[in-house]
Amino acid sequence: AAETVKIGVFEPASGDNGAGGKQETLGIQYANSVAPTVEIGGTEYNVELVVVDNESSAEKAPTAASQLVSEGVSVVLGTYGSGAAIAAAPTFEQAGVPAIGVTCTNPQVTEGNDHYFRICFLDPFQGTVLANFAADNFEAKKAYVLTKLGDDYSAGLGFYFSEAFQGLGGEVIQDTFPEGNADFTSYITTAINEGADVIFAPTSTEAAQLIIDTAASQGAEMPLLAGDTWDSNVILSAAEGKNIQVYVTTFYQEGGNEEFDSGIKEWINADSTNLANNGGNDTVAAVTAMGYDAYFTALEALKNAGSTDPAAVTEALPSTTCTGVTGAIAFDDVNGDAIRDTAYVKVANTETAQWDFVAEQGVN
Amino acid sequence: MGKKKNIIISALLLLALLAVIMILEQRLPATHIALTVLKKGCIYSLVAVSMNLLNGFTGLFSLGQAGFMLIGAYAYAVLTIPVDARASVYQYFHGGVIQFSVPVFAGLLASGILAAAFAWLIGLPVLRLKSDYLAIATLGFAEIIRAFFQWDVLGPITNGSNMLRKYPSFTSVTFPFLVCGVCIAVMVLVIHSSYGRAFKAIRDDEIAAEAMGINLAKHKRMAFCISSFFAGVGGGLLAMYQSSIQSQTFKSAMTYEILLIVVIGGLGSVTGSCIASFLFIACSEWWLRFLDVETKIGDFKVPFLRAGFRKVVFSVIIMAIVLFARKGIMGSREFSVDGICKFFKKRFGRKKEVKL
Amino acid sequence: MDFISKNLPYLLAGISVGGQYALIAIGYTMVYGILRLINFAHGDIFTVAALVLVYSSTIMPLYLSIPLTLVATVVLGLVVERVAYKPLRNAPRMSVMISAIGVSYLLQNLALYITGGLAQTYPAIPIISNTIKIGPATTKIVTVVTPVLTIVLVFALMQLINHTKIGMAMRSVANDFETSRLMGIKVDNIISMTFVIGSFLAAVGSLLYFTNYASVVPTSGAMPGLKAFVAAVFGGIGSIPGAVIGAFIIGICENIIKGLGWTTFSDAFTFALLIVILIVKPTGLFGEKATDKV
Amino acid sequence: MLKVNDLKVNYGGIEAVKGISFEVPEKSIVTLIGANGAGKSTTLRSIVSLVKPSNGKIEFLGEDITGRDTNDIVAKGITLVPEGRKIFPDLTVLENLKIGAYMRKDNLTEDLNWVYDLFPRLKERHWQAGGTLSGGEQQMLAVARALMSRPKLIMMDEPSLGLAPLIVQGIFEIIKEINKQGVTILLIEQNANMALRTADIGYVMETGNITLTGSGKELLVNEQVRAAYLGK
Amino acid sequence: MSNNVLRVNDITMQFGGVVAVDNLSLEVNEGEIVALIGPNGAGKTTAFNCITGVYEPTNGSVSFYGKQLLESHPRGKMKKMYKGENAGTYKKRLVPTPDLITKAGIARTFQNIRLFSTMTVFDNVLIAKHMRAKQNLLTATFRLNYAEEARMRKETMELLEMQNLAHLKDEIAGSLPYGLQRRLEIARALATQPKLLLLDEPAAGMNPQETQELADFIRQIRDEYQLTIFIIEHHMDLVMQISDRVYVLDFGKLLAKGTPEEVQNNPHVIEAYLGVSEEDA
Ligand SMILES: Nc1ncnc2c1ncn2[C@@H]1O[C@H](COP(=O)(O)OP(=O)(O)OP(=O)(O)O)[C@@H](O)[C@H]1O
Ligand SMILES: Nc1ncnc2c1ncn2[C@@H]1O[C@H](COP(=O)(O)OP(=O)(O)OP(=O)(O)O)[C@@H](O)[C@H]1O
Ligand SMILES: [Mg+2]
Ligand SMILES: [Mg+2]
Repeated sequence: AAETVKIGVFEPASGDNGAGGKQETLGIQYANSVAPTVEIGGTEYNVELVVVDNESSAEKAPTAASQLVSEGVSVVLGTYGSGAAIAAAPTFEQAGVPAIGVTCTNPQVTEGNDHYFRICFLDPFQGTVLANFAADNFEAKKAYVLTKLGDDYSAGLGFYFSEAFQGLGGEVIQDTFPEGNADFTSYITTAINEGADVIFAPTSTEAAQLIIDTAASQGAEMPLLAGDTWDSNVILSAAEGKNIQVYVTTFYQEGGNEEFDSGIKEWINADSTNLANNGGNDTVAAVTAMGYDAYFTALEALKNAGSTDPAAVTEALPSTTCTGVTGAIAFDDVNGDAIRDTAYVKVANTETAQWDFVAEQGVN
Repeated sequence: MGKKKNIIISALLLLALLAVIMILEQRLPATHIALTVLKKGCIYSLVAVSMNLLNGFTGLFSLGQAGFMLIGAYAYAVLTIPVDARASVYQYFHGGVIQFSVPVFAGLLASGILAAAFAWLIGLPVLRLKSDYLAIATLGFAEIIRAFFQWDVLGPITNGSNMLRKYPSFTSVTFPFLVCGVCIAVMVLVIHSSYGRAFKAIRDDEIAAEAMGINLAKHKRMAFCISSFFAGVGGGLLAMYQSSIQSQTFKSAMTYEILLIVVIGGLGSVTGSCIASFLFIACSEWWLRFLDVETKIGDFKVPFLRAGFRKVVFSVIIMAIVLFARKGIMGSREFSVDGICKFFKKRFGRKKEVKL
Repeated sequence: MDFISKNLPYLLAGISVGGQYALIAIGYTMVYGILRLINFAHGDIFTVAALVLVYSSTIMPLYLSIPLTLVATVVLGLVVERVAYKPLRNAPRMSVMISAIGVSYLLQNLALYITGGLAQTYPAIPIISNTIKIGPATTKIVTVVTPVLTIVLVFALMQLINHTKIGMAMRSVANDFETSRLMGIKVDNIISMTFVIGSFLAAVGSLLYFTNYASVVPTSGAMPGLKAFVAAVFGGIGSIPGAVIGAFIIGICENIIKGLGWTTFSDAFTFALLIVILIVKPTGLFGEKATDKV
Repeated sequence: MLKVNDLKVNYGGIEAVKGISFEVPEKSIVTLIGANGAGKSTTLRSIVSLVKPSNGKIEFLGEDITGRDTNDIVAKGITLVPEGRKIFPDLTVLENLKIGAYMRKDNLTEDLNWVYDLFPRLKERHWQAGGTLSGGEQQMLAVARALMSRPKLIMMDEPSLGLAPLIVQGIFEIIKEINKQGVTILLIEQNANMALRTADIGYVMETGNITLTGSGKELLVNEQVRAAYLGK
Repeated sequence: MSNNVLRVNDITMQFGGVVAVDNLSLEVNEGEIVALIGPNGAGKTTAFNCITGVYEPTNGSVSFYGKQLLESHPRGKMKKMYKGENAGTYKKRLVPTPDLITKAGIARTFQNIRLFSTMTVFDNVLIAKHMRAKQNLLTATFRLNYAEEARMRKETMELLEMQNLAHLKDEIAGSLPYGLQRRLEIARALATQPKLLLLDEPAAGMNPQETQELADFIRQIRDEYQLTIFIIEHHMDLVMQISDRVYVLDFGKLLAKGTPEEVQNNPHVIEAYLGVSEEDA
């Protein structure tokens, strides 16, 4: 095909969310290798990915977004981490380019914004799921909620969890840790001293590793709960061989789609850069699967629009549906959020260093 | 005579620049990267000049700039979010406690005033400190301010760790250019006033300055407050530019970045700070982006190119500038028509007696 | 008893954190003392040391990779000094500092480029990474080793600086390069020496630190670097015992604050403490007042 | 002993020394006098490579030392008492003296006692930080520090600056004494009267050039010199 | 009384165990040139620093034109360590900063030259005018003080011309030769419009010829600006030539005072300070 359609990949490759952003990008890139062309309005188009690094920062996001717009992309995918998405939204809106959020779970990304859609569930949902899970499975009465100071993802998810958990009659102890904190002994000690039944720590993987390590070495016996960010092989290797229970909610469970799993594993293993970006092994992260689905959702939208014009794609998106590896994707007509009512709960198997499926959990 | 002519020519040049920008704006799509870089560049110019006023002209080594920008940004955002949008912004805090909003310019003014007021308070204890001790104390204050703004208890005002948004922002480049231009012009006026000379005297020798009857405490505080005022306004503009803010943005890394700009531009050179700001932003966020993308020319895969390479190259460029242009691009000179003429005469004309 | 068992972990954490800060802080203080340079890159050298061990331990046994790390870090310190600071010997002080910020950027970005930004798991070093029980608290052996080692090293350093010819030369170089040269001192060698010691301590600090917190990211060194610098200022920049005492005070206070539940302000508190000290003693706890005779 | 040939030194665009040549014979006292800004200090500074000459050759004991590292030159036996004293403010008086003998490996006690005898004030204040000494005390320290290195050639840039008359006399006594002990001396002095009286050879510098040469006694009675520098 | 410009009462300055100035009292009268001499480390510069507020004296008081300028007494740790006299005499604590003292009309130069070395000669002098200008930040920024500014510049120019520095007005102060720097420092001090000028070793680094010129210059400015001058100097020719009275310090204490002749012939002074004069040697 001679024609080209550009899809923008607006993801962090550096900064706090660099690791997650790269895994998400991998999913998109793999999808692109699976379906390098798309037929729009009867013409075959090559799909070209335009990748920019938003550095996980609200301050750098506008230039990164403008860069995509200037390159003439028809639709944008991303981003991991809500802050950068929110900061870039006006740029996309002004340029009339639609964006599909992959794993930005903060409600404010799409709220009141016609151009931002997303395929993941939201923090209120995720927080509630986890609170229910804690109450149902562990009969937890007291939760220790540890969030990162100044991190809206962390604070938001912590907030929704606390609300739901208190709604279920539980008690919550709130704590925050500052940026760059490495020593979590004091926090875990507080959790133990307070007699918490579960620890809920919606944080980046970086802190997660340290939290897991400290919890194990301080002999904390209560389970550790976290949101989608912890669904990463980094967590698995941190938990490996330790006496600790780590539960996460997530979008995808490896093994959910054999074909996808084996395909992407092969693809990752074939290229050292990809392997490095995936953290040196071929475990499939949920965000990767989400990236994969986002790409196909975008292709569907392009097909529906019958044109590469961003405006047409925006028009077409609300009614676009797609069956992805993480489930069926459709957008609600309030904000353009994904219609999803279940999340997967997984536990880290400390012997095999794999995720074990626990349950599908809804809000009720 | 010569001086007046210079001022006129400089003013004309500035007008021409403004015209170019307005034309660019007409020609390019509103979200073009060039325009975005221009917007950010001029905001950074303002902040860099404000830092230069302190570090370069008064010799007060302060690393609190990000803190004052944070205050400015929050002041602007908190005060200008429309009342009906507050419920959704302050979603975790039941709409917040502030239930009014002020116009844009009042908001920007408030940014500056609040930052200056904080500076005044902070200045009382810390301005007695010398050089590096002052630096670390101001850096510390910036961190403390950040922790405060993230504090849950203040959430109804600051929205805690969550972002503020939905306040009025700008879309055209002309707006930040005009605001920053006026602010920088005011700072230039200060620098060239009698007070500016006093600042420079303090920089050169505090004891001698005091012996000349210059009240150190008063003048240092003055410089600190002026600098913070404009850093605050810069913060407010940055908030507008980003259209959402979060205290996390204003980390000490931001201060270092501004300091880099100031030194690369030349300590004690206003135009140096401005030029360096644009170059810095354009380089780090625009021109070098291609380095992040794996590229194949034919079958040949260009080595090294992948995510992160841009930043490596960028840091090398910075190091090179620092090492080879020790006094920055402009040194302590200013960009002027006269200067250019002299430069060319020196380069291409016959070598006359060179004066230092 | 209950009180102790509840609070001992905070104290232990404080002491061990303090010891780690101290090792880094000494490097800051030494370089500052001699070049009047806030070596912003010091924290990153610390990170690089960790990464060197991470990567080298995958291809060789630890008893080789640990010495290799120490050597590599020292070499890195030397190279940084030669390339980024030496050419600026006569440049304004601010330029050198900017150069330091530049090096810090470069090292961080290189680390980011090489690791891809993903957290690297630090290899467990036998013996010191084992856990032990101290009374009711569990901790790693390294927690106990750190403060002891710190104090031993500091003692040795103080001896070197105050009672040897090299030490005297270091202090004179700190005052004035030119005149030191006039005394026949090889200024560049003395400065290199400082960087060797500083980087060596950073490498040792890095071993102990990451044994405790087993994950390394490109920005890992930033916070401990900043804290260590605060500690150095706290104790009076240029004073080695000051830096160490400052580091321990900061480490312990930080953890007590966390124990009290003021976690939002644990960092802010560190700075607040610093500012209070500076207001009472403008040159830090042990800082000598600059002798500026009129 | 020291031979300077066609030495030129620039500061930026300004030529401070414009091609001077002179010699310092072994075991002599040579003085360089001249008005403010004539380039005297610059000459001394370029001999020990604190500023790099743009042209010329400097020979010490027959060896070319032009542009060598300062510490190497010092190691060969030249010491400079710099203009503006330049003592180490944070080191104690005793440490300042010890650092003066940095290049030496032998026992210092004897020499310490010697300089303490010359400047009793320093002994009294041996524990005090150099920076808090009075101007004159610092000057004494600077001279004493230089003596501690037991140089072959000692170059003094205005050693009597800011010293009380009594001590000024003392300084010239010391110069004569160490000269008797075999040390060669190159002296810059504003106190031209005393300097020329003490010196074997004198050079007069004016705006970067040497304009007059002669024995100390000759210059002392030279009309031009009297008018310009002796003020009588 | 009326022509008493400066009066120093029982000033003691103690640094740790070192008593730099010990119970010093002296006075300087209107229109006089008074010299302060003494061996190195006698405490002369320290006395100047106390008068100008750079140091807070441990004990004692200073008055200027009959008005109390500063007063201090041993406090804190110093109470026990204090070695001076009159410990109980001074009760108040009045320690103005140096800028206030300059404002009151005492200007000084420094033993180690302290110019604004990166600024031009012109600006160095102009700075001194800042203090007395009628302006505030706003008027100065927006140039509403243009008349004042013009006056400052004019006066500066006049001063430079008077000092023969006008042709150097655009030179960077730090690159001037030593002697000119000293002269500029004096010009700068004069620009603060002082009534009393303190000079700390102005002739240091000058040859006899230049010293002679300086002597004339000092007399000239005294007459031209109706100044009172208090000078520290080791060049005896200069001191003997220009001063009306001389104070001699030794170990912080007053050793002698009187006319130049009296002092010159005082055996104590000869023993401690002057030595046998060159001519006799
Ligand atoms: N660092 C410098 N930068 C620029 N010019 C300088 C510098 N040092 C000295 N000069 C200039 O070089 C010339 C010679 O200075 P030098 O100090 O050698 O004179 P000098 O004979 O020692 O005078 P003095 O008797 O005042 O000490 C002077 O014109 C001076 O202004
Ligand atoms: N800040 C200080 N700390 C400790 N001692 C000091 C301090 N300042 C001065 N002194 C001591 O006080 C004494 C007096 O010093 P001062 O500078 O007043 O002497 P001076 O009379 O001006 O001598 P000179 O003629 O050499 O300049 C000296 O012995 C000096 O060492
Ligand atoms: Mg000289
Ligand atoms: Mg003195």
